[in-house]
Amino acid sequence: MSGEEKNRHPYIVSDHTAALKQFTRARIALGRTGTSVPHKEALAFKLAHAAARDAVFSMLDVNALHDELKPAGLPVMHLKSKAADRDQYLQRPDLGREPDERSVALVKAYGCDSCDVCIILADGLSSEAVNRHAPALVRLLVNRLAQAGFTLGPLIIAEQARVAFADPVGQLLGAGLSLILIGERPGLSSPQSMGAYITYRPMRGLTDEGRNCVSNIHPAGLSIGQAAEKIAYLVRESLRRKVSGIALKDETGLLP
Amino acid sequence: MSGEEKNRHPYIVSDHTAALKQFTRARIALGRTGTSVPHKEALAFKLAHAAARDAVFSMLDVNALHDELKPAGLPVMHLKSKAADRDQYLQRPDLGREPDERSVALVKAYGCDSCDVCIILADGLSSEAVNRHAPALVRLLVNRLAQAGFTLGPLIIAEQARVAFADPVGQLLGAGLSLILIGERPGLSSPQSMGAYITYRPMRGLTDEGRNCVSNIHPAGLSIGQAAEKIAYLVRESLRRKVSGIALKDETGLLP
Amino acid sequence: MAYKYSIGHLTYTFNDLKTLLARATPFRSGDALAGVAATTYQEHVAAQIALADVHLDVFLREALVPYEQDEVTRLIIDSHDAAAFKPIGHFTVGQFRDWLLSDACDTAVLKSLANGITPEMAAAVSKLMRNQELIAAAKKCEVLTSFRNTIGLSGRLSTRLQPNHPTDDPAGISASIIDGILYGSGDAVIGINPAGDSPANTRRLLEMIDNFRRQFAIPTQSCVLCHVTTTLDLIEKHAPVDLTFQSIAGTQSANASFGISLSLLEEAYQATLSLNRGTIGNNVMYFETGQGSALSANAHYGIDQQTCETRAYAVARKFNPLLVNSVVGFIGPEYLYNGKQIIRAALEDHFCAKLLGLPMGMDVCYTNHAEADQDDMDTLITLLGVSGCTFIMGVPGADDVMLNYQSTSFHDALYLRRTLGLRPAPEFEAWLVQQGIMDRQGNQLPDAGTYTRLLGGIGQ
Amino acid sequence: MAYKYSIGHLTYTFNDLKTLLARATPFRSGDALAGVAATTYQEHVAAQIALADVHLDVFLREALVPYEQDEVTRLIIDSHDAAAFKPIGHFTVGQFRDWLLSDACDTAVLKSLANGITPEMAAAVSKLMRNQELIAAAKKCEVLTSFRNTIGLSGRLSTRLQPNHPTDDPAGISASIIDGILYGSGDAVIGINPAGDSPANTRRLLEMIDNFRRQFAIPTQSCVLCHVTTTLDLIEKHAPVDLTFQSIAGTQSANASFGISLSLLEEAYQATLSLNRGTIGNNVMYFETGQGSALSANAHYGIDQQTCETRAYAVARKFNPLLVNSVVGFIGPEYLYNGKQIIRAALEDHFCAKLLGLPMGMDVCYTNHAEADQDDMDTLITLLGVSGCTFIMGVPGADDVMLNYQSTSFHDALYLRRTLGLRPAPEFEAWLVQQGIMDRQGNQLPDAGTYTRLLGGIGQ
Ligand code: B12
Ligand code: B12
Repeated sequence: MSGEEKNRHPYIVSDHTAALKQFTRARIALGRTGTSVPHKEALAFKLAHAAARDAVFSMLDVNALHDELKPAGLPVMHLKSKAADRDQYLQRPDLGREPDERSVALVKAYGCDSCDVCIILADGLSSEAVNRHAPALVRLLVNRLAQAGFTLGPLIIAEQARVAFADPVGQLLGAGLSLILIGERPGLSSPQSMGAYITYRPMRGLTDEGRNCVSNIHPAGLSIGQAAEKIAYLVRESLRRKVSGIALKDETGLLP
Repeated sequence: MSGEEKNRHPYIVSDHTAALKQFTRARIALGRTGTSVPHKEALAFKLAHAAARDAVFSMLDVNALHDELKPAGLPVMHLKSKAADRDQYLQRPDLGREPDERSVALVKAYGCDSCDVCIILADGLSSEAVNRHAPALVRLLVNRLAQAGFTLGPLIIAEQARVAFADPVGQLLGAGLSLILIGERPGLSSPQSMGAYITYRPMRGLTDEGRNCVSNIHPAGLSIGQAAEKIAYLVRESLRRKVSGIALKDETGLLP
Repeated sequence: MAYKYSIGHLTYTFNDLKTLLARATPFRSGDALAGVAATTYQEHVAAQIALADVHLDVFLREALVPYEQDEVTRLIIDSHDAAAFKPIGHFTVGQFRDWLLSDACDTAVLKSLANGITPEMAAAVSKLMRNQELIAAAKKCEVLTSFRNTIGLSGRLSTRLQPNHPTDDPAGISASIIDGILYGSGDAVIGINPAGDSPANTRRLLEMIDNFRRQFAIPTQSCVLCHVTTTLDLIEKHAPVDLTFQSIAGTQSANASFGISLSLLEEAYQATLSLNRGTIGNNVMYFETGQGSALSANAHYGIDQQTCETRAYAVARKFNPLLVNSVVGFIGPEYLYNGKQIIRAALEDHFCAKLLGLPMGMDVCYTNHAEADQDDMDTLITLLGVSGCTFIMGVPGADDVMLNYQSTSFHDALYLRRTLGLRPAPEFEAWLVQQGIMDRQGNQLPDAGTYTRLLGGIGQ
Repeated sequence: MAYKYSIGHLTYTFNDLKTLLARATPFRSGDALAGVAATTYQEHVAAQIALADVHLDVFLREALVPYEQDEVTRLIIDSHDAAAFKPIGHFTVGQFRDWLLSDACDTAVLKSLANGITPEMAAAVSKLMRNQELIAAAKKCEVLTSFRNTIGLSGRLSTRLQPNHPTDDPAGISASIIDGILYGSGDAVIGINPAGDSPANTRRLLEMIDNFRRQFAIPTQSCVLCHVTTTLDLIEKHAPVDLTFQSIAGTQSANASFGISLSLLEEAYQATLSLNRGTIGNNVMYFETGQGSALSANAHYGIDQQTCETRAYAVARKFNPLLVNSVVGFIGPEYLYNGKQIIRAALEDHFCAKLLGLPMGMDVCYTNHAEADQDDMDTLITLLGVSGCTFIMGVPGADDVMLNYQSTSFHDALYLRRTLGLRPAPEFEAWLVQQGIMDRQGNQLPDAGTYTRLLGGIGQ
């Protein structure tokens, strides 16, 4: 709130913390009137809520993704989960964890029976996150992983998918490790945040204690570069130590 | 609550008003535990709630109604409102006030261009109320009204109809007065309560100040006999004084 | 005048004030039925943002129903108190909201303001407020009225004892009254909704409650909620009328569908006043309102149902009522679809009425065709208790056996009083203690013969 | 054993106790997803009626997950306190409900009872209670815990300051902490959810908050909510761990999906205890729970999600936690579809946990894929405030910029404290007054340099 506005509305108590806003996008220094947030902030919040709700219903831009993934030099496959549409996806997480019949057939037909790493791009709860951030990250990663000598499966674009979708698909591809890049649930301030989940020896029925996670990949969070570094580290260590999940910690930067 | 039960559960405070239960079906003398109703009563209430909700979705038994109306000796017509089903009926009262095209055509084809009274049986919010109580009431009324020398239109069974459905239909029939017997919204203790609404010179666009109402027709409320008497009185007075609604009061039994 | 707000490439345009208000309202089925609701959530927020920037004096200039066509509009404009409006006259709706919520705005300030606020201003500002803000702001308002007891003191919660019966049977009604009295219910009014409309019947009920009240010297008032024309007649015939009741709505034509007009109400008001039956005060009217009634009578002029509702408060305010309540979930799902919509509407109605200076109670209720249940009612009474609601209903076991809906029970009122430390109207409380029905902490006492005594009184 | 109830010609049969419990639960999406919900409302009520007649000791005999297969079941059975159970041992579930709500059952009685009640008994009885009853009964429970301050006194409401940041940036987190402290937030704990799981990162955050706390002598505790294995490691490496955090669930296999077991928790508990960092008490664990997690891990054994949830409280209870909270709307609409379901679940969780003797707070929250909004949260915090909820979250502007959901804001806590007259933990309150942040009535004071001082402390 500017000084001028403050003078006109002396009943609004402004906070002294405004200078701290540079350090975070959290909603600090909002001021108050009584115990409430002033109306400008309250309405900005609602507008963000509307946007975040829309983000849930955004869709993967499959064509654009295909194009942007081309430079990675790997075949691209387009799969779907058993959830028929967004509404069903939201109510049936179990269906979002399973490739539909056509997808199973496609993967089988592809005929890859082993690879070190298979990479999946999944809409999750924010397709826009994946539309915007996944291609660049995949290109960086493919480069690094290939240089490190790992074999890569096809790149998979998955619609209406959950994290555990990577299990049956990774298994079908005989992957040593699956890496799924997925839209995190949209927040008011970061409706396009992406997460990466890594699972050693993916197979149907695994649960989350067996995965690692790199979260909050978006411009105001973890940058593509940082994310690539963390993910590459975890992939390397996972394949080396033949484990993922709680037994595998991100030891980068650990003080002695 | 019996004395025995009370001894076993001294924490339940029973009311002394139990003797008054004979005068009303209202939920009096429930007792209490703390500030709550004891669980037996609380669960009985919920069971009644389930039944009342089901009553909303009950349907007119059109065949049975036809049969039971036969003795009245009048032609019976079966109409529908513009509300396609219960769900739409509940959300669109405006549609429940209008006969659908087929019904309009039927009434026109019937070719009645004037009568003193037209009687309509409508599901309203509790078809069961009408299934159970309307035929007997209609038979009584038809008798009385005919004896009093009034001409009667056809008997109309109307599905998905509101009170004001009687306006356009009465108008099409050129009725001097419409009488609609309709299922009132179901209550926990009387899920099958019927109301009667009387409108002098029915026509599209009237509102409720122009009608009279006889309500709570069911075994634990107004009996069929009492209802017939009240309704016959109002019909007679309305046609005699050429008015209905707030200008017409039920003066029966008025002290001098 | 058109109002606009742009989000990204999209510009939302709202053609006039009533459209802006309608789109700014939280979603409810009645507005969708009327075709005035925002079509997307974003449009709704855009309308709220645009509304926040509208100056309050616009509401004095842009009538939602033309002045010439509608006596409620005329009432609103003609009775507007410009002096009371002065301190808030320079605000936009958004600033008004901020100021209402601020520490600067306390009970005394709110009281001095009431007549400067029009229903539409109240409706507008409520549309920018969250539930917690409707609660906190309403809690700051105190509206006192009196007849034979004092209604509306803060820290108090009154109840209307509602002993309805499907055939208006005096014995059945008495049974419910006794049950209710023994639960400490009835300080707002003992008020019967009649199933029939025969004046004879109404008179019999009036006399019955009046005898009962006098015999036990209960400091409360009675009412039979028949049509105002029936009450008027009965007043002429010297029936014991304490309060005149009427359902009211927010437009002239909606009121016409109820068979009333301002002049009819004025006539009834004067007639009731002339009876001079109040002992400590002379607030003699009891009004009920509820979102959706104008739309139901096709008399809403494209105005959203909450704004229509607040206009009914202008009607109520004119007659210094003892009690007003919104029968919030009474009509059905076509206007308020589920518990959430009922809860929101109740908090709006309570806040707006209090802001306008009315003694607002609430019939916390739902019908069996709505998507609501007792849990929603529990939630709502608790919120209303915290908000300082003036009174709620007391229906035996929450089940009205004549009106066929669920309202609040005698038990519910005990719950609320105990949980929030609320007490009945002081005169009534003293009577309850004196009769040995309750102790000073509001705990029901073991029966000390009161039941038998009451029974003797009412049996005749 | 099968349970039956007949309504008219229809007999409802429930094959076993867990089926009966599931059908008796108010409808929620997660139980429908699991295929265990009642298919009609009438079936639901029939199950409630049948459940009301089940004797409490049946729950000791009929394990929902076999004793042999599940360490949570073993914990529940083996740690059951038969002496504490005695006074209620003869009750059916319905009688237990009636008794819990009765005037006979007060705070002291409830305290003496806690260890005699199993999670399933608590779940069962809650299924027969309406929202107002869950509120009234929870309000009677008082659970006190302490570390550097006293949590859970009646008339008090604590808050967890939750200053998350998408990259765990210390400056960003500090900014939120300062903002929160100036709003009086943080007496339950200053607790950061880390975005990353690097132990180095976690340690840096722990040290940062610890320095800050010590420099200003704030009577509170800190926590970084990483996986328990990470905390264990850091304890060994002498990082300043006040509280050990872990998400827990109600079956052994659900816990396995979280990478934990009772023995791992025991190890962590002992390690944290050994640090002896509490000043006035030694409750060192912080647990989070939430309906749906067992189902999400396909580890629910056909048990409804609310019953699964209460079983997690047995896990929590074993380790004498300082704080427990249910993150009630956190996961999404597949488990709790809308505001109504979230509200109901929150009241259940709060009541059941309190009944079992846990210091229960509540993360009143929703995600952007659920049908809920701020109005629902306002409703819920108000109800929880009335219920005597131990603590709620304090998130800047209610928007968690890392976890991507909406929780309660610093403002919300001020609203609740002011509206209901609730105060922070006494030691923390004294500190706030001493720092000139709040007065004794809980009003925020004009800044008297505290901001600048805090800034100096945390900037390093
Ligand atoms: C719902 C209701 C209302 C609602 C109707 C709104 C709506 N859109 O649905 C509201 C709150 C507005 C209302 C108002 C009044 N009502 Co009313 N209402 C009822 C109730 C509880 C249920 C009606 C029902 O189920 N209808 C069936 C459905 C299927 O019909 P519908 O087409 O959907 O709804 C129409 C009717 O309900 C009609 N209606 C509602 N009340 C009344 C009253 C009269 C006298 C008439 C002619 C029509 C009428 O209005 C609706 C729209 O057209 C009944 C009690 C009962 N058990 O039935 C009392 C009842 C019918 N109402 C009654 C009264 C007295 C009134 C008022 C006159 C009170 C007053 N002093 O102002 C007013 C004004 C009525 C008018 N002239 O418009 C009495 C009638 C007594 C009698 N025998 O004459 C009843 C029996 C009980 C009572 N005391 O409330 N009412
Ligand atoms: C929702 C959520 C949860 C829910 C998941 C329940 C569910 N059925 O959805 C619950 C509350 C159970 C949970 C628990 C935990 N979580 Co969590 N969670 C999240 C959150 C907020 C959103 C995830 C999301 O949007 N997923 C996208 C959708 C499309 O995927 P999904 O298939 O529907 O959901 C799956 C994933 O969310 C996964 N998941 C959730 N959390 C975690 C954590 C880890 C380490 C892994 C491998 C998987 C995982 O579980 C779901 C079911 O398979 C993220 C933060 C964020 N911004 O993303 C944190 C987050 C992923 N969780 C985190 C942590 C630390 C945990 C815990 C380890 C905390 C603890 N000490 O116990 C636990 C246990 C996780 C486990 N091993 O199972 C950290 C991970 C840090 C890191 N880089 O490793 C994050 C980034 C932030 C945080 N601090 O909470 N979590």
